[in-house]
Amino acid sequence: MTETISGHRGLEMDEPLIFELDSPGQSGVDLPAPPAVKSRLGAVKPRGAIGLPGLSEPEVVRHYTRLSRKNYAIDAGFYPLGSCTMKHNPRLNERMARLPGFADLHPLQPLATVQGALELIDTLADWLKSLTGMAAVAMTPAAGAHGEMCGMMAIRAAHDHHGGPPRKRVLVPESAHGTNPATAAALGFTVEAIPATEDGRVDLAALKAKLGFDVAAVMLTNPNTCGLFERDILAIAEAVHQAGAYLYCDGANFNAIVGRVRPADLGVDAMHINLHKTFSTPHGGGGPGSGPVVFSKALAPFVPLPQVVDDGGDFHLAEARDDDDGTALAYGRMKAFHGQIGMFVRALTYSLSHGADGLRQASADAVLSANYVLAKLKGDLNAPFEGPCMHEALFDDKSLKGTGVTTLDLAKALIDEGFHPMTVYFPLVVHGAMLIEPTESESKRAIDQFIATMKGLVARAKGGEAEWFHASPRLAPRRRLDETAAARKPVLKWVKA
Amino acid sequence: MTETISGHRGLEMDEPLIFELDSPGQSGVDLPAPPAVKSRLGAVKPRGAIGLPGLSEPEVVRHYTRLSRKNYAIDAGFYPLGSCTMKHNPRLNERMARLPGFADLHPLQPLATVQGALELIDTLADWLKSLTGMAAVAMTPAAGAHGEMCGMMAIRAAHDHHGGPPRKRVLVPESAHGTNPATAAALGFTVEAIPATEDGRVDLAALKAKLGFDVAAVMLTNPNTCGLFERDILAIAEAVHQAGAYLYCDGANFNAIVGRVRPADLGVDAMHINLHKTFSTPHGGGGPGSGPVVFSKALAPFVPLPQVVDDGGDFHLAEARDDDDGTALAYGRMKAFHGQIGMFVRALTYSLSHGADGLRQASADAVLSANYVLAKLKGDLNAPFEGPCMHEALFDDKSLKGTGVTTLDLAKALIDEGFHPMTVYFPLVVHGAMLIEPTESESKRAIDQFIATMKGLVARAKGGEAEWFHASPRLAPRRRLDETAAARKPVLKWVKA
Amino acid sequence: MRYLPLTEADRGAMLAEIGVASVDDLYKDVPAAARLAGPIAGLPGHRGELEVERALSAMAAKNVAAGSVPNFLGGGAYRHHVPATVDSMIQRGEFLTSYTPYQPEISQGTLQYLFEFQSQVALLTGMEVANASMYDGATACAEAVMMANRVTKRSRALLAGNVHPHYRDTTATLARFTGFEADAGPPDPSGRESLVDRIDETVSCVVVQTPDVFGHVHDLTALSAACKAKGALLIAVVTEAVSLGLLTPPGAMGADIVAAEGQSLGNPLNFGGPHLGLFAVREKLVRQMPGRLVGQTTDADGRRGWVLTLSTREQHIRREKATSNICTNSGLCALAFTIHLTLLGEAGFTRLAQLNHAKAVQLAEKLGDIHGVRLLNDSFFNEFTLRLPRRANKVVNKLAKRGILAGVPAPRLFPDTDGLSDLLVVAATECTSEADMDALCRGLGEVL
Amino acid sequence: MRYLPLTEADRGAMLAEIGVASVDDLYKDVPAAARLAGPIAGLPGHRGELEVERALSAMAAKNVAAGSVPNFLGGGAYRHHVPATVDSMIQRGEFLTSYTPYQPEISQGTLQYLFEFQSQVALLTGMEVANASMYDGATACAEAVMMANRVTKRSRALLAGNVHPHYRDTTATLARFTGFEADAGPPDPSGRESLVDRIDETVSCVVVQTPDVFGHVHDLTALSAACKAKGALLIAVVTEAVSLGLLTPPGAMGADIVAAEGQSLGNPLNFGGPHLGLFAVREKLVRQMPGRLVGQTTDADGRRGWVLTLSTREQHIRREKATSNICTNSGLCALAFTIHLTLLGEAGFTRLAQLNHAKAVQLAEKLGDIHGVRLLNDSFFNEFTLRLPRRANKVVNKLAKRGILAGVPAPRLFPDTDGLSDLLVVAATECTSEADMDALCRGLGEVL
Ligand SMILES: Cc1ncc(COP(=O)(O)O)c(C=O)c1O
Ligand SMILES: Cc1ncc(COP(=O)(O)O)c(C=O)c1O
Repeated sequence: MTETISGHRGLEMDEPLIFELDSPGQSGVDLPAPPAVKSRLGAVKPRGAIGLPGLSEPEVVRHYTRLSRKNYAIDAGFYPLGSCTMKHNPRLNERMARLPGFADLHPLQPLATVQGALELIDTLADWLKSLTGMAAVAMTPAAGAHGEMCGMMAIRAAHDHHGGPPRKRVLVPESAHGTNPATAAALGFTVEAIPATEDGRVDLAALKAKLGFDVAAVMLTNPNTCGLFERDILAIAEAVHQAGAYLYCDGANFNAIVGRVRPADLGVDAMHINLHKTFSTPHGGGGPGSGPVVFSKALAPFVPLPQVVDDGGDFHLAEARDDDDGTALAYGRMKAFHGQIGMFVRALTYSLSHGADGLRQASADAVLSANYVLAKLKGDLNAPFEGPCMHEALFDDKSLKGTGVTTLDLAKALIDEGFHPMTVYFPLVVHGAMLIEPTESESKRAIDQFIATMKGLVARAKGGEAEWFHASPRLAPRRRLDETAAARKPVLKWVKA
Repeated sequence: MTETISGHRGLEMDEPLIFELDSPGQSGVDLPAPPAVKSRLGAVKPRGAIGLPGLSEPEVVRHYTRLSRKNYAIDAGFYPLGSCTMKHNPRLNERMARLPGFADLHPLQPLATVQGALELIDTLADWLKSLTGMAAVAMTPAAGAHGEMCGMMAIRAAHDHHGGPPRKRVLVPESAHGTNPATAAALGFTVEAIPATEDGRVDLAALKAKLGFDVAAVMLTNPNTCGLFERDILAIAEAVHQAGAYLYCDGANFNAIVGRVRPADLGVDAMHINLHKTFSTPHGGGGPGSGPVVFSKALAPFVPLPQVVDDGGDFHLAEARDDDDGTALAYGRMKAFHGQIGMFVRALTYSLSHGADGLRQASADAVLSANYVLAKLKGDLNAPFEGPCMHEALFDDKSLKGTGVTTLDLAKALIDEGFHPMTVYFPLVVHGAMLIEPTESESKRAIDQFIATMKGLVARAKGGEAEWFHASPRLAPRRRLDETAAARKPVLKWVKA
Repeated sequence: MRYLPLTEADRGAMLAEIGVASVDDLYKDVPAAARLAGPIAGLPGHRGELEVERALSAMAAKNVAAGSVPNFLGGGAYRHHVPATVDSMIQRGEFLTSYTPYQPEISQGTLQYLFEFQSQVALLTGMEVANASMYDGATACAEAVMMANRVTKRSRALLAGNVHPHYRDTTATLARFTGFEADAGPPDPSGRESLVDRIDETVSCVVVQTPDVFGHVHDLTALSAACKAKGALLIAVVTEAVSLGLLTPPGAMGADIVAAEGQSLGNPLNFGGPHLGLFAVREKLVRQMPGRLVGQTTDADGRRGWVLTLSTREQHIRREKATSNICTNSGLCALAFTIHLTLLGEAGFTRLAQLNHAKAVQLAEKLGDIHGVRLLNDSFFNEFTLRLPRRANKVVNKLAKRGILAGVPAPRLFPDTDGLSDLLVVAATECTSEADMDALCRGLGEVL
Repeated sequence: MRYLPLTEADRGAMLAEIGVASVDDLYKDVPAAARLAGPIAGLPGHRGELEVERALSAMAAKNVAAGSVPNFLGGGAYRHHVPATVDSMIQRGEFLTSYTPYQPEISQGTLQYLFEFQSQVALLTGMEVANASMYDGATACAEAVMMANRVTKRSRALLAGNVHPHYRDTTATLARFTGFEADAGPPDPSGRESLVDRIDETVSCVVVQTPDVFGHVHDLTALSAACKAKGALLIAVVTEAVSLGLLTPPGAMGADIVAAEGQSLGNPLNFGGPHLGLFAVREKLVRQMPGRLVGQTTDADGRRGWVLTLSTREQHIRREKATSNICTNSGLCALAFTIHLTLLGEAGFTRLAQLNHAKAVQLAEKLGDIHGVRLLNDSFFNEFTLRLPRRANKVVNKLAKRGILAGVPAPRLFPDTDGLSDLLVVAATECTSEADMDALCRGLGEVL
């Protein structure tokens, strides 16, 4: 490593914490002096110094510009993070979301002044219902996990409403995303694992054996987190329904099948949709997302409040239970206000842009690209399950056995090669998992370059260059970071030296 | 250099030309099919294939994102490019310039529909006149050089109008920016150099000796391109005027003196103002700029068309000579339409933000920062002229003599250190010039880091590490590029292989 | 289709490489009966930007943007001025289009700003540790209660009547389905409710908001002592983050957990979402807290860097034993928040808070002069409650027709509670001009 | 003051380091009498973003944005739909806030896009070499004439009557002051002017525009032959770059220089500026051309890269012997242009041109049906000229009051020319909807 005097390295700038850039008294915002008034704060004292640093506007712009340049992003490169659907985020979405007629609406304005916004919610709701074939949709959940919570609450509400034996058990496949068991557990259910078959699907017989009148729901992911379609889904749904339980589907992978099959036709009772995956709203380094939940007829009465109601083009918000609105059985709020409107604007913009035909083609391209990766790499890496896969291709680390190179090492080597690593060590059902999701928005050229690089790296691993891998990455803003030390003595905020 | 399979290096991505990314038939824009009509193109045939590449929107976003990441920018770091005034470009400027009420106005709309835009031009014109103390301003020039053209044309028009002997000579200091002699020569003047004194200013005696009734104008830069204020400016102006000539001032360095002294009070007759320097409009990798020219009373009648005229709050455009508008002697257009309105919005936003007090403080800070650099580095590098300097500090390469390290080498080493090099080899009046303009928008912290780095590099140069310098930069997206080869066999466009 | 890079030629070549004849073959695991033969009926086909922009703009044009008229709405969402720098920075693709920072070597940008965000939130709230954000204030509040239940191993939460009704409702919903008790008193427009006497050894936590939903400012010191005495945790809710620039923070008044809404800094109103949940706790509670945490460490070359840490609390590691099911949070809203706060700095943030308070005081004085209008608050920050001589809903609707967004009628907040129909909650911020205030006074004068 | 990072403490420390007592000492070279003691009187003091935004927004609100109403203005500036991607990309700080790429190692982004831009402009115009941009079409035209004078060593330019009057005027202004002759015929709304006979051995160049300012499309082949015969250069002007997607380009019709306006691609109307001058020539003329050029080369590691080249033509090297005084050009507008064109690609750009033409044909047909209105054009691309039964100025002003921007009255373009008062130049683009067309027809029907 070439050391520099400044600590910068060409265009890779060293950047201190804002606290280390403090110029006391400095501010990047000019505000008029407050008019002199008699304070009305009551008994609570005005606070003393807070400890925030002061920076001018130019320093702030530079700080965040420099930080941004230390990030990987879809805009900058291939980001095949399985299960995360890092696809193109159209800029038209951003432009539309910033229209003052959407962005600058207060959630509690009189309804007459927000008819267009209610129409927006209703229109997107229609799209989601049409695309899934489902009877109803809850628009308020803020993300996928929140949607799971919403869906499982509705299931709980339905069981409560219908009476019958207490249903405390929820069955979840081992390959499920962590949010599934976490959600079920948070709601007080006992979570039980459903074993998988040799070919990476739910073991129908085993599932049937576990089903019973104490089971509230089965939570499946379909396509599942191995990137495979659950072939027995109709039989599964039938068995679940026969047991009086509901079939919850984790819809994080809906992007593989939009326009190709409707979850309603598969017997699904509730499914969240991650707008920040399938509907191209940006992930923003962690969020915000949006996780509307579609419901079958059976669960439709249990959609939470608030709901947008269309009275023939005149929209209102059902914020309290009301027979006229069909919300007599609705349960209460998932969060404040009416949902992630900013995300709805983006998702609707995307839907209108693609149209029904484009969405169907997008699914096909996502699946095609994943199968192409699977076909091209399965000679180099071990694919634990037969294809065709859906939108993502799963490999395990069998081929790396004995090389001293792990899945993690391969991921870190990819960083130097200019690629974001695939999802690693998830799903847990295979050893050293590598889950590759190219999405539909990558060119063949980009995918081919990724494939060639993977082949080269695997060859290198097999060629005995373990040491070289262990020292990767070398070309990123940071080398490998010590996560153990971070967890052992957590430093979770800046503290004045 | 660590080679990679992909050609990318971590976050520094290799990116082909758009032509090499062509997917025939592909497009990033969806357009409706044109309605069927009978073509009305007349005798000219529809053209055949053009040869443009086809890319989808995601590929386009990635292309330009990757390219952008290969650039240095003020947003990312210290950019002390002397004479160029690379200062902070506020984002408020950008937001205001994009208001549809400015950005989406056609230049030929009925005047009743653009009163606010005309008011904008007029308001900025008032600011420029107040800040310079001058009588009139031509708003249309598109950049500094264009402003020089405008100013020198007005001088020519004035001489023509007043009659008298033909005035063919224009006197320009050797330290002048290349645009000065180029402008004068383009207008058919003979350009003659004014020698400089030991202390880097115009030699008054020599100037007087060259003045005569065949001199049309003297073109000075003040503060001059050595970063020095022309102390004798009043005497110079007097001599120029006595010879019946006009004093043109290159106002590229106006940022040093805004609010501290008015050019009108120095005897200036015409001066362009680079809004893209002093008034913070972004340089955009080369433009667009805007170069309004302020004029003394003597030249005010000769401002070109069109002009905005304020009839008591009702604005109109004087597009033809008209006695009522006071444009009887105005000469014709500098360009199409009415000026760089988008830049005016930014410049006025900046002016309103800073206010008269802020602009004055900004000048002081720019001058203070340059003198600080001068004071701190003059022990390391040779400062050919005594201080105080104005907004930029000039050094020559005397201290590097015998080290084998040139000004260029030092500049390239700075690149690895994360700084944009200062202006090098300009002005031509000192050997191996290094012109450092920190501007007012750098923090002391940033300036100190630059100073420390310069000191370190100079020490390294003096320590005999010439080879190391010659191989710089090593950490930039490219190493040194072969400019000779580029000029010998110019490849100025992509050609299909 | 502009978003799809594959050409027909690419598709053909890829299918050949895979060894199937058509994409339909790749869907062979989907039950044949359920497979769709073509695009879903009833939905339009793809459209160009121009057409889509027209459709969305037409919808947007049916709404009245709050900033286009005098507006006085608060009630948990506040219209502040966000500097242009904020939106410009958050739109940088490297921030906008990156995922959760799972690969720290190429995510230092996100990780560093989150670390700075955590530090700022800790300072603002007066707490020791803050996480990297929750969905919004309401879910943060509900998660705080769940956390308190876990920590205290009790299952009865006491909620003040003047906690924002959406927060109460969100918490109550969770309570209903997860089986704890959420004991909330009725809203108290006078702001005089006292909870101290109702705390006993069964109570896991007391949830109180300051300034509360009617604008009253509360000193939490006594409540905190009472909680401590009974082994309950004190959860402080803040819906107007700007108030933390002026008021003694909950941490300094003994709160154990702060659940707040951060929208006021950096984020537009967005008709209610996305907003930004802030979550801060005492250090000793950190391993029970929900959400992501960024921690400091060093890399293989010894350089400082940041990573996601303590993730053994989280669902992707601990699954059914996780402290929360949250995964995606409000990252980009947190970025907007931290940029805005960094721009403000100590001096700017303090002044902003003072300005908000001063504007509200001015407004309260002007409105207090109107015949029949009564100010209910002894104390307030930038929001207060008026008793009108008529139904607030009607007044607000009438004023909306005159182009004034007069505030939030209490019945809009509490649709299930009687006796609040003549109450109007009114807010002022730095954006509220004298002209706006005068317009409201005039308007009220006309419709009352 | 938010843009100034130095604090009073910093200033004090720096002054001490310099060894002066105050900043005034640094201004000691400024004549004392001229030095100002305080801020310039009559100008306001500094203001915050909110106040500035309000002031500017108030000005903007006094204007009628073209896109907010049916609009048919052309005449050298065209309202096209610019994809959101364009503005998003050009706002990246690395593009927006960089200087001219003088240090190529850290300017490859700018250099590569300019190289691509040059390649695209060469293809569009059918020429061999294009530069990295000029200020606008009018200055490009004037520079082309100056260049032709240099190349031919002659000093008489012949300009067609239907070259955009601003381009003519810009050229004439230069002619006046630099002492060449700019011989321009009167505008000819019929589009039938023939220049062939007026070319002789004293003529340095012939300047002709197609489509011309009244919309007529011209075949330049014969004119090119005539120029060649007399040793003059043919300069083709194009004000609507989109026309190059459909029409045989000037290069294929024998032009020696193309001077064009590029605003139509990627750039908003901006009330007339900044716009974007395109400049393309035959290969053999390259060393005489004005403006920057980017060329391909390799770096010390043998990797491909780009640099500014042939700069011995430019003012910073050649000073009074330079081919032009241009320095700052229209870089960012060129970026917007090239991004838009890259998005369009061959298929999109061709279709865009077809769509523009088809819309104009539809509009012409509709307008032709109005009693008393006569279409003057036999040929046109997306713009044409109508003879009205009344003064065009009046008609346009009346329609503006009804919320229709009906087009450009010829007298607005030619204020010094008589006999054009009843002519209206009307343009259509892909943004022109059927509803817009119908509104114009209805409006015209009412006011005529
Ligand atoms: C399969 C699966 N389920 C659920 C989730 C959780 O969704 P969210 O992050 O939106 O809460 C994810 C997201 O990572 C996922 O991949
Ligand atoms: C001293 C000086 N004069 C003139 C100019 C030319 O200005 P512009 O680039 O705006 O044409 C410059 C810009 O580089 C300059 O520095």
